[in-house]
Amino acid sequence: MDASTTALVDRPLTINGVTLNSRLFLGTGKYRTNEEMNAALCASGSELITVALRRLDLDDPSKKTLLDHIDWKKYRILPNTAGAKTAQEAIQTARMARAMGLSDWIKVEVIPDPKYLLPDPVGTLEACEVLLKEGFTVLPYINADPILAKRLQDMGTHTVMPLASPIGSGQGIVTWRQIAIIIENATVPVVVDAGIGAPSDAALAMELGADACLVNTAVARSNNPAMMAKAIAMGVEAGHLAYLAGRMPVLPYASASSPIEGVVTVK
Amino acid sequence: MDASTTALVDRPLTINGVTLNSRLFLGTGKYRTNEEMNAALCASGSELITVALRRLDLDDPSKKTLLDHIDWKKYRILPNTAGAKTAQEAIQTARMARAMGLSDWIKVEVIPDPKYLLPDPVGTLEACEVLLKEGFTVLPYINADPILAKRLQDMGTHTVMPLASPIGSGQGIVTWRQIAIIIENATVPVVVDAGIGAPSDAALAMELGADACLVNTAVARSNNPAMMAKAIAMGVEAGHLAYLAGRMPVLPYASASSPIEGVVTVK
Amino acid sequence: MDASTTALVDRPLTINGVTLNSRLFLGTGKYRTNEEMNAALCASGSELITVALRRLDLDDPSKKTLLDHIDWKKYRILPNTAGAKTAQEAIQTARMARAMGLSDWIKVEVIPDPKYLLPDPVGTLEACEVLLKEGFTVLPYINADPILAKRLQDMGTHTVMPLASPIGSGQGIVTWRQIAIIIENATVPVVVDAGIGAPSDAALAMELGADACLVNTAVARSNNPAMMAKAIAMGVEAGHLAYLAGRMPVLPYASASSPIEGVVTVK
Amino acid sequence: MDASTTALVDRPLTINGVTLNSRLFLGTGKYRTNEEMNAALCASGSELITVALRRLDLDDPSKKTLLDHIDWKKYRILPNTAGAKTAQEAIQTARMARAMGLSDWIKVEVIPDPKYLLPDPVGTLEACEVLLKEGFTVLPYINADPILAKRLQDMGTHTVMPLASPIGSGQGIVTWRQIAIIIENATVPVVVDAGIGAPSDAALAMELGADACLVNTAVARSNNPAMMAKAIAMGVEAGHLAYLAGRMPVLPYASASSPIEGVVTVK
Amino acid sequence: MTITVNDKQYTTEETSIEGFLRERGFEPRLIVVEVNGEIIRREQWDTVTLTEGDVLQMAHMVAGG
Amino acid sequence: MTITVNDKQYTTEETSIEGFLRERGFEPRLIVVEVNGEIIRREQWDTVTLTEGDVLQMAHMVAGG
Amino acid sequence: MTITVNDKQYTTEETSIEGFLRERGFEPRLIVVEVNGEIIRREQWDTVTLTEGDVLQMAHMVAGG
Amino acid sequence: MTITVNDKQYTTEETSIEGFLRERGFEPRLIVVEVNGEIIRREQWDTVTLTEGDVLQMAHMVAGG
Repeated sequence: MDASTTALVDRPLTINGVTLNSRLFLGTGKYRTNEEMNAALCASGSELITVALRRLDLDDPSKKTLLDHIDWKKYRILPNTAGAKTAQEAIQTARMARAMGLSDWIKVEVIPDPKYLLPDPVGTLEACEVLLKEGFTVLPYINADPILAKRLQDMGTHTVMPLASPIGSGQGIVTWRQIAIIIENATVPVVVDAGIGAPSDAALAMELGADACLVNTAVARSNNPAMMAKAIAMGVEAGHLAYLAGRMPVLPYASASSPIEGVVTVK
Repeated sequence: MDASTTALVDRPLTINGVTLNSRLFLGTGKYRTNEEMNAALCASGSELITVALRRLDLDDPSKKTLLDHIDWKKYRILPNTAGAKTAQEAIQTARMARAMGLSDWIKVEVIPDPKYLLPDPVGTLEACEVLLKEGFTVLPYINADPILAKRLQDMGTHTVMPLASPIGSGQGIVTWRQIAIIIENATVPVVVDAGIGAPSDAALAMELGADACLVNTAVARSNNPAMMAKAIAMGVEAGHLAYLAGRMPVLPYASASSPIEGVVTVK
Repeated sequence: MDASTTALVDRPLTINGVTLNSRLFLGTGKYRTNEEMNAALCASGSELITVALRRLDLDDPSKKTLLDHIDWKKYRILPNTAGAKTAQEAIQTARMARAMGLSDWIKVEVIPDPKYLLPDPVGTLEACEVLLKEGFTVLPYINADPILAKRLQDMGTHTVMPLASPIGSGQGIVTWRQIAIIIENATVPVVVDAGIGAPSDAALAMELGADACLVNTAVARSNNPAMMAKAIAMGVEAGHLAYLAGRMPVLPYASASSPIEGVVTVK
Repeated sequence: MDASTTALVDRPLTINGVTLNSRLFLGTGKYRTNEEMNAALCASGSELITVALRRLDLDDPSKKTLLDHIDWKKYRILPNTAGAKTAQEAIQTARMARAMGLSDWIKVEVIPDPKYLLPDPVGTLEACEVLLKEGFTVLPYINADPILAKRLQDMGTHTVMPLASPIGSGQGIVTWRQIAIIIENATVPVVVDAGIGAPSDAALAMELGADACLVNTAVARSNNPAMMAKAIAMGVEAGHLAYLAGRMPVLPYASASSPIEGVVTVK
Repeated sequence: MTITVNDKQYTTEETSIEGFLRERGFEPRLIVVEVNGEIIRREQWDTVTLTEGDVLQMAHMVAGG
Repeated sequence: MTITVNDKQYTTEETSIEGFLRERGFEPRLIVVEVNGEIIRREQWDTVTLTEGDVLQMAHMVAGG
Repeated sequence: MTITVNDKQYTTEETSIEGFLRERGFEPRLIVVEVNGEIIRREQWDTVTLTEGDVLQMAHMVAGG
Repeated sequence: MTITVNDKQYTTEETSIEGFLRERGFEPRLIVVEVNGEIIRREQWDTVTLTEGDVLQMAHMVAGG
């Protein structure tokens, strides 16, 4: 604290050579309408949005692909492997997503557990190893395990994406101590994913030094998704600025804001 | 949650008939230099700033009044009664501050305890009662006690300003449950004062429905006060927007962001 | 920490000259049956139990007084003023309770708010002042406000009883930081009252240095009140022992439990 | 809550067929003297104690083996693999520990990181797989990762031992939400290991449904280790009893402990 | 004679507190009585004669926290 | 000719991927196709001739987080 | 003439508040003055004549939170 | 004869594990010994003859958590 009064210099967020101006990544799931989704995407200022791969319903051609609803030239597409319970399923989903020709980025999710949707560390490592060899840009979704994060970045993944709390729970940054350790040891961007419920959560993640946040449910399930998208984007930016500025230490006692001497007296 | 998907309508913050465009109030204490202070005031966008009253050092005319350093036509001045240990001292300090002719607003602080700087509920009530009768616009600094807050607003104070944690501690919104009750029952603006250490704290206070935040140490003691002022101002606005938009509920379990059906399969 | 390796010496809990061997006080409300209540009282080892004063239903003589169900020679009776919304009502309730001849101890509750059941600091001060003059042994139930606690003990109350969280909520020691300050400045026993939901809560209160805990709902609403009474009594004792023994400091980093040198190596 | 008012029936803690009467396991590291250590072991009532394997200093025969200081017929010995950075080192340490003939139980620690001492999930899995095949009773120390815990128990480990917070930090049950999920899905005993700093922490772990706690630093670094050992043992038992009894739910609002009707009135 | 007890009216011929309580089916113990705003300690019950229009409050101990 | 697509059987005379998709009412874009376990990139669709008993998987992008 | 200001004694021949302040080197603005326990508003300074033994308090605004 | 034990060299005429330990002042109990990478259980110590250049590791139990 005494040692330095110099704020950090901001460096743009770069993932595998691609610079992103917004540090908020947005999911496209769970919106009530496509109009609400598009309004939220626009209000968020996000440049990277996640999508999922699912089978066509060949008996109902009226169900359009999501990509007809959004301006996919405006956003970088990050397909995920949601639904994959094993490394093999995640690898196959990633390959199919890439074959569509839109993106070779992949959010790796290997999730055997349907209740808490927690990722499998071993399956995630296996999937990432294969996908890295096949040339994907790999963004793994992981439990907030610092050693696992280190193994992944050492293997070559292009980010690590530790969870803050269970997907869609809005519980906030439950794992903040572990995330702080991951950030301390990070050699690739750390994206806090899952569980962010409000701007204060996003700001806290960024104050810890995270490089970006990925949010979906908190926006989609707000009464006003566009307004909430804007709010969370501001929270992300506020937290990042605070990280750069350097926050005050937490003190056990009070410390007066007004001078202690020279107080006026009463007769 | 189910009942309504309509976001709240924003109403401007008004205290005793005065509308304030910024919901961040800033203290002027503890900056390393006047230049850093002014840069922070400017970056914050704040319209209301707090100052203290102290005796002149008649043997040193070089010590200028603070008001020569800041553009006091740009900001509304909120003198405080910091240093007062009793109601009588607070009343006298308020009267002297008003006699200067700049402001009849007063932040009432009655603080007998030098270590934790916690306010005295009885002395605060006494001082507010007198000052209201004398026509002051009264903003009392209080412990986060919902019944005390109710007594004060029923008496006619123009805000209540519950503390989040001890002054200058940066511990954050320690008293958030009590503050939420104060807000639920409030008939005057609720300003969360003391203990805010970072944008995430300010955002959380505003998400709870607070009307404004008062911050000093977190800005003044940052490595870069202007950057931190801006960050906290964004946190305040982000939290307020989120409050209006309506945040998602916190859930005990996960809730998938991607559809569960139609997952691709591997042979 | 380094300065001393001497544990504190235990002193018995004494309130207004009365020594109590158990540091757990138990409420008698909300049990499903009188049998469950008696089993819990017995299992708890408590020596002080709270009761309320209510009007007789003169049309139904079958409703016996609580005191017919419990062995009131075995326990010291602490009547409360629950239901009182003002100082005057609390004073009247206290006088009537004393007129019964069983006890001149009184738990002062002045609670205007039915939703969160938070006590009124001003009404509590007023009631305590009168009751102290009338010779009661006064145990006030208060918000965890250190300055209010100091005013009360300076006035002569025989304990202070700050709330941990709202009555019957089981939220635990929400106000622990404030309670720690109250304990630091205490000249009378500090009894943590309201909100304790489990042994871990009771233990935490005692580890902070509280002198006793008052519990009701957590026991009465357990599936097995007697077992829970025993569990919480153990938690109280465990926390008190730990306070005396002196707990380790909380460290930001890990500290190995096994020696770092001399590790065996693999060829 | 409504469904059942029946407390759970206690089942003794059994690990690989061995029943343990105490649910507290104690480490032997970091005591100031052997006398303090023995007093603490005795006061704790523990039946299982951990030790480490280290090279002899052949130039100093005065350094006796730990086992000469403690009554190793009284306690079951649980050697750990502390110091091992890889699976191979852990396996070798386990084999050497077993060759001493005292115990074929092993606490598997694979810890590449010296600052936070967090375990490596992959190395731990590898070491456990080999040691299970070689007939060890395997108790792995792991991050609080529910999927990893499931993989280990499915592989056949005899417990899982998730960490509460970093080793020796005394931060308490930081990972409680993850531990609760591990317990929910457990088919083997769950032992909460590392980070417990006080009886309240131990009680909380047990209230969540943990089967046992392993503690070292909190006891060894207390001013009075024997008293603290007793306190934590009581906390473990209190928490376990409360788990069996069934704790009350946490409520957002207050719930009066005294009847609302029949309050006496003042003229 | 009609008296008011706990906000309800009762017609009785009993002029003693104890007599009235017994009439209503109560044991005269562990009960506190207020007559016209004045608390009457147990040992002084015999000194009180209930009269037409008296307003009483009668209370006892119940379970509470 | 009968082929299996996404675990359901379809009878069709279309032997091209694009033809089959059009027959079912779909624009042949932003869709990924797997034929007998092999992913067929868009630019290679024309090289594939569907035959009796082929097993296909067809997927597209949907909303997800 | 000796007066007491902020608990210290000063000898001065100035009998006006403004004169005394200027003598000490201060601009007579943004300062609040109490004379013998009574606050004197800026516009009333000229009405006050300082005399031997007066007790004054003089204050200004400083940085505070 | 020179052997390496725990990375240090020792010159000894003792060819048994137990003899070497006693020579160094240790009771031959509660100690585990590895000779040239192979763990030797206590009951097999007598079957081992130490020879020039052997590399040993000797360990015991210490306090740990």
